[in-house]
Amino acid sequence: MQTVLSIAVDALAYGMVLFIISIGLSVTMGLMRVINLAHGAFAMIGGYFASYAARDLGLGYGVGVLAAIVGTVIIAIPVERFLYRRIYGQPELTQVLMTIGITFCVIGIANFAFGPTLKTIPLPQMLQGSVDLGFRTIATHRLFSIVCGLVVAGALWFLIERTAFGTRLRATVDNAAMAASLGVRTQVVYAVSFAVAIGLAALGGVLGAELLPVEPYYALRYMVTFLVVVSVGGAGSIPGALIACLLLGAIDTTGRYFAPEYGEFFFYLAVIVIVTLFPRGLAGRFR
Amino acid sequence: MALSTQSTTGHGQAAAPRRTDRGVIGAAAIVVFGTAGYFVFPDNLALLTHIISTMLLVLAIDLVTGYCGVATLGHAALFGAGAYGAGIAAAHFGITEPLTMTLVGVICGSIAGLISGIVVLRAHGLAQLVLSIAVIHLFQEAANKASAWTGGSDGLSGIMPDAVFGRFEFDLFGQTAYVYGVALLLVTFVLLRILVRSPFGMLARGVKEDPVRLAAMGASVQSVMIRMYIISGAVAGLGGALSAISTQVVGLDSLSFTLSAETLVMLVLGGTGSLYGAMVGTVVFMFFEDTVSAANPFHWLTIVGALLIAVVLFAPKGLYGTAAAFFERRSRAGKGRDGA
Amino acid sequence: KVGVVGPFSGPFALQGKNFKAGIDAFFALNGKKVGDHDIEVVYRDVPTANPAQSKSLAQELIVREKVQYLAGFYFTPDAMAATPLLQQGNVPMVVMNAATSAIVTSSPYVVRTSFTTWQTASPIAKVAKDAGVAKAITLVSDYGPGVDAETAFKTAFEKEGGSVVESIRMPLSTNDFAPMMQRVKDSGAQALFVFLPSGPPTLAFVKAYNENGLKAAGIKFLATGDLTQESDLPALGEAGLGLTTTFHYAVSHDSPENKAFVAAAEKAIGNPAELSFPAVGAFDGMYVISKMIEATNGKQDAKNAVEAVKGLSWTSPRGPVSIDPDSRHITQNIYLREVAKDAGGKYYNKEIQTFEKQGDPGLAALKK
Amino acid sequence: MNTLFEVSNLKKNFGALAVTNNVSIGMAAGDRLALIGPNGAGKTTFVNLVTGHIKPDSGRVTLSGEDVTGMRPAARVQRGLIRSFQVTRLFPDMTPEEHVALAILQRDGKAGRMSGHYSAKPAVMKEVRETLSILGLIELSHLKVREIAYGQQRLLEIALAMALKPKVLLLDEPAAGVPQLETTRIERALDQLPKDLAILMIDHDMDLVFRFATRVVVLAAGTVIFDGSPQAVTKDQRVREAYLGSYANAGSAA
Amino acid sequence: MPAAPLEVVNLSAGYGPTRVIEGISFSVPAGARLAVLGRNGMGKTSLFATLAGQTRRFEGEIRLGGRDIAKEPSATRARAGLGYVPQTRDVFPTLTVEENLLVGLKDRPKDAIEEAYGMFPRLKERRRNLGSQLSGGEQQMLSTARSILGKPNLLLLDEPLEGLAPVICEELMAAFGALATTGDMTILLVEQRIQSALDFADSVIVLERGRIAWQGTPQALSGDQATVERLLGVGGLH
Ligand SMILES: Nc1ncnc2c1ncn2[C@@H]1O[C@H](COP(=O)(O)OP(=O)(O)OP(=O)(O)O)[C@@H](O)[C@H]1O
Ligand SMILES: Nc1ncnc2c1ncn2[C@@H]1O[C@H](COP(=O)(O)OP(=O)(O)OP(=O)(O)O)[C@@H](O)[C@H]1O
Ligand SMILES: [Mg+2]
Ligand SMILES: [Mg+2]
Repeated sequence: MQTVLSIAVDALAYGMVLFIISIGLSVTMGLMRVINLAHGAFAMIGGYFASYAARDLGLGYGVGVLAAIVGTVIIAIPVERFLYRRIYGQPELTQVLMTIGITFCVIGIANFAFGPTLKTIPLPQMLQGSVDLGFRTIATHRLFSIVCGLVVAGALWFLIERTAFGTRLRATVDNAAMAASLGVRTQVVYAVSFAVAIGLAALGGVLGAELLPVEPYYALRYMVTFLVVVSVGGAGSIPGALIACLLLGAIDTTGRYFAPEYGEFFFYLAVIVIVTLFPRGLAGRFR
Repeated sequence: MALSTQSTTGHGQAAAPRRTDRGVIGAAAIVVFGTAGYFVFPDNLALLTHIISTMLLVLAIDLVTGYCGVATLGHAALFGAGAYGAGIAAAHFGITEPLTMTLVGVICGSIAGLISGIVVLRAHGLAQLVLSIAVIHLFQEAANKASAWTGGSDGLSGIMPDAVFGRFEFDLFGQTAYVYGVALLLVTFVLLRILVRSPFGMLARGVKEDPVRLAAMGASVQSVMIRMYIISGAVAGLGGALSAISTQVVGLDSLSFTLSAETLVMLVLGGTGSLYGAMVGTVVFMFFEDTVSAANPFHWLTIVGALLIAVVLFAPKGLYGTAAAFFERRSRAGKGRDGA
Repeated sequence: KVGVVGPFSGPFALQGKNFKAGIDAFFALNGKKVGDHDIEVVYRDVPTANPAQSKSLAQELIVREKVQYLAGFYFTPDAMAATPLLQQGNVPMVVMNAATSAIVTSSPYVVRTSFTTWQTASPIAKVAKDAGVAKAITLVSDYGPGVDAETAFKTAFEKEGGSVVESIRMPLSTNDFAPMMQRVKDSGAQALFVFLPSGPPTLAFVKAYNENGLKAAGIKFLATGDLTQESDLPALGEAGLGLTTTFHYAVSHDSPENKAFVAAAEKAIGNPAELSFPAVGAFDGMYVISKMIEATNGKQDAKNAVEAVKGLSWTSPRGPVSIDPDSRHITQNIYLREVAKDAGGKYYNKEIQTFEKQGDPGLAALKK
Repeated sequence: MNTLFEVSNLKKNFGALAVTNNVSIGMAAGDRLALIGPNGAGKTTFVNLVTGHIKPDSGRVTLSGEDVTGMRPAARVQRGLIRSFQVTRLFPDMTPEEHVALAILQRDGKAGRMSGHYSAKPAVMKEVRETLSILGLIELSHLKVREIAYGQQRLLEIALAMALKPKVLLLDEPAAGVPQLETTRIERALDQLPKDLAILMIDHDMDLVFRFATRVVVLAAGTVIFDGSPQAVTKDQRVREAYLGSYANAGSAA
Repeated sequence: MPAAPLEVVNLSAGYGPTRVIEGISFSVPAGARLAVLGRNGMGKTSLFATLAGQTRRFEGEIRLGGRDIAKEPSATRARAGLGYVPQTRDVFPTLTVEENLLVGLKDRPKDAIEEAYGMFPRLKERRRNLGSQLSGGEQQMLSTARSILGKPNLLLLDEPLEGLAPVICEELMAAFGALATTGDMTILLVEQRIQSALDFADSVIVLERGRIAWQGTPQALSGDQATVERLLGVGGLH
């Protein structure tokens, strides 16, 4: 029983960290229909900003998070204007090519500017250490990520499903020309959504840095994980992504606990089974 | 460079007889560039052979991605199966005759194609992409675990192919391997060229463009795709076998996500849905990578990234595809207003 | 002319950078000339383990660049792939990192100046025993070197009379180690031995070790130096303090040779925080190559070049070393170190115990 | 009457909505049946159920006495049950010529061949040209479908159905988007088909329907509310209210 | 917004290098009803799409209420009062019926939506359905309702009757007529049901290969059987 509880706690914590990093990708892939393989690159840029602000300038964690989001979005604006705008609505493979290109460039530049070593983001006193749950301990910052994940999920769901902006965004993605003919300024809608997605990426990069440390190869190293999580959940669905993260987190954690040497097997077999059963993603059932 | 000059002959609208000509020109180009490569880069034959084996994999991806519209990031599974098949045959069963090894590779590739086809075709779009990723990881994990057979992460070594026809040794200079590779490529190209123009090739394009319509014509979409996956597996397996024979080692990387992704990038770079695009993309990418990484091994990734971005911005259909479309448009603009 | 194959880009670019720093440091200290021969170095990039690419690059180096020596090789399969070329190309290979025991057996022209996983993993078993550990658990990444480390530790530890209660192999891609920590706790072991490739996972591992209360529970942390390589220490920060590892080299090693080496290498690499163990392998590799050039007077003669360095002994930045004539592998001191913080707030590996003149127990195990 | 094609007690619900509610329709060889009904009555859904694009909740579909209910769409097509789509479904990057050639090869079971090119087969090319010229598409035969006007794409839909040599042909609004004055092309094309074939046509163009049909079935809210002759349908009060409107008066004169 | 006059001067447009609209000029006063006729592929859709800003314009002016909108993007044209019901309906497949109606509206006026439902009760029944789950005719209704909701001063209707049941056609044409007569909208209509179009319009242009081949009143066209056969197809009017 203890073991089960313990695994559940680990799974929840891991799943929420996955969620908070991948949710921005779910927005770009599902809502904007851009296969944004550079998502990790933006998360990484966020990490660098936070690390620079919090560690090198000693400004503290909160400022670091803020700097990450603002800084990354500012960097993303010209990238959106000159690169992404060219691939909205293009075939998937073209998007893959472009975003991989961007990822390569970001890696190269990060390597050049910051060197290949790991960068850490010092946690504030409050988030350091562990909390005793009675049957085991868990790191405080993981609890923090769980809370942040839930807040982000709620806010995002509201924005997309319950506001006029959300309706316009979904319309634009379905058929940009027609949306424009109804008076929707599609470019503005895209730019804003992209900024939101990138902001989320940066936030995820920072909050997840304890588990997935920031270094130049971050951008590629976790790309597959993000991609899998988002698609299993059903791209563009917030509840879907949440469920997928928790489910995959649970499978992964359980696999690692009971048979670590076959961890990969379990994980990917589970992915195959889930995708076969829910070809449109887990959220196919819920929407 | 290389094959890209082929694009001048246009694309698409040409009447049937001209298409046959293009096939002949393509085959001739392979012979010409193959020979040229031999004499112009006599010291670089290992790289050229490496390019050819990769090219076979890229062609294989083109068959399912470019022609059938299946998005895949796991095609190296078929390549790796061919490589390990040929390698294990030589290292563990003493089958060292190169042609037989190649055949073993082709068969293993086809089987892997069948297996991954069955899995990957259970979904569409993004989900399909993810299935292909899962497949490649499972294949790699399996190869890692079966280290008694595959050498695990140390790689499978001890592959000593005999001389081709008992006469041409696989030596340090890689001449035999290169010529052997060019010959395989030529045969494959001709066969694939026939295949993609055949009624079956049309069915495949139909699958890509609208599977519902195809089913309403009475064709079984699944069976077309599975057959294509098997053929694709044979081609990829051939590439793998060539790689195993020429380098005499097989590593886990030949079954990796990285290789799958990189080759997909090469295909898109050249242009999907055309055999020339696949070949041009491979040659350009690998030459570029080789030159840039030799010139500056520390920062070549940035430059390759910039190349990819530039291609999307200025040649959105890929290098070959865009050139072909350009010439087609020019020839059509000459003819004036169409249709009505 | 020397061709160096290593990971100069990609996730392992740091290690490639260290190769180059070691080589540049050698030139800075000893000049580029051996007798009247200029040493010229050509670099080739194999970003991740990729034997086919490694082989074709090595082939290109030999055939086109006409190099007389092959060197570098961070990954075992890359080195293994190139060994069949040596005889035909009449080229010796100096392995500057790849740490699987078997490489030296694959060709008589291979000399290694780095270490083997067996070599660095065995002594820690004794350390564990001395600290009173009877039951240990091993956690290794599920790939060649990881498995090597596991068997090495197990063999040595059992020889010391300890018992390994459980051996866990983790997928290379693991980034959340919390579940494993739970298992370690449940296993009742008094110490854990871990082997991971250096890089991001090490950080996550150490954090998990601390956060899941293992440190607090007094479970001893044992590892090879890969886990606390100097370039990762700033990132580990406080969490790393007190970790004990065994390894062949610490940047902090106290000797005049090392001071000179570190000064030169830090200059070469640019950022001193990035300096780590592959640099010393490369440095000594160049030393061996310079001796080979001296012996053959610049002629291409692999057999005599290798003959000439068999039994060679010198004082390396890491301490006294020699090339074992039989295995052509380096015999060296292995140090037990503990991560500490110096006066300037910099983290470093403090050497606290020396195991002298360690050969490679892995080869012996291989022969059995 | 020897039934060629029989649908019995077909049912389908989307959630709470009963789109197809216990529909039974039989057709004999040579039947010319029009299926009409208000928008959203379930006509397209009926076709989708019959061809296997949607799975029914219950009910049976038989073709020449064989139960085809559980079969895949392609298998039904191979048995001669052919449909056209209300919203065109074509291959955007292929030419009309390729479309028709592929349909012919598929019908003859030769589409799986891995060598040769259709243009080298005179018999195929002859049939392709004939089919395209009946529908006035011959000038467009080498353009990509994405470049031809929507109305012409509709005609190509019909060309495909013809090329497949159906036994039972289900046409879902074949004349939608085709100018009223050109629907004659479609009628001529249908006239070319063998007489013993059963055709079910859905359309909202009553002129066309009354020229074509020998029997009319009216579907409303998923239920058959009328099955009888074209003359009788204009007199049925329910049909007039639910569907025909003032057409009932003007139309019967046409 | 009151209805606005439309003036088109020497408009050419096309796809890639091919021109499908060539030098078209015409003008319609505020509140007019113009029918655009022509056989398949003659450029009717292309003309409307060019006016709406969805097809590339090569040259020419488009003046809506006196303002040249030819260089403006689609969204600006829409905001200037141009409503477009495309031939392919272009319902947003992943949005519900209600969301489809809301896309073009700045706030969420309940009464406007109710008005649309009043016009098409069928849509109200299916308000929670996704666009992709509608029948052909329902999509057509939705597309039309969506454009009218924005109260445009110029409405382009590309085959709005396609796929609609005869009763609904009648009701719809009556509703369009009412919108024009109250002076709320100028309406341009493409329709294959020629009789309906002629009954509705007060002037007609016929396109042939991207050019205006005939221009005049509906009565004149009905009387000219030769022109009808030449430009609109064999068979003639019933
Ligand atoms: N997947 C679905 N989920 C829910 N409702 C659906 C689905 N598909 C169709 N419907 C509903 O079923 C009803 C019948 O649709 P169908 O397309 O069969 O109508 P139809 O008779 O062909 O109408 P039309 O003449 O307008 O083409 C419609 O009200 C439609 O909204
Ligand atoms: N996307 C496109 N690319 C190239 N050519 C096109 C494209 N769309 C239409 N055309 C061509 O433009 C011409 C006019 O087409 P358009 O769709 O405007 O005709 P239409 O009069 O609306 O016909 P219909 O009655 O069939 O709807 C046609 O010859 C068509 O082939
Ligand atoms: Mg319908
Ligand atoms: Mg049109």
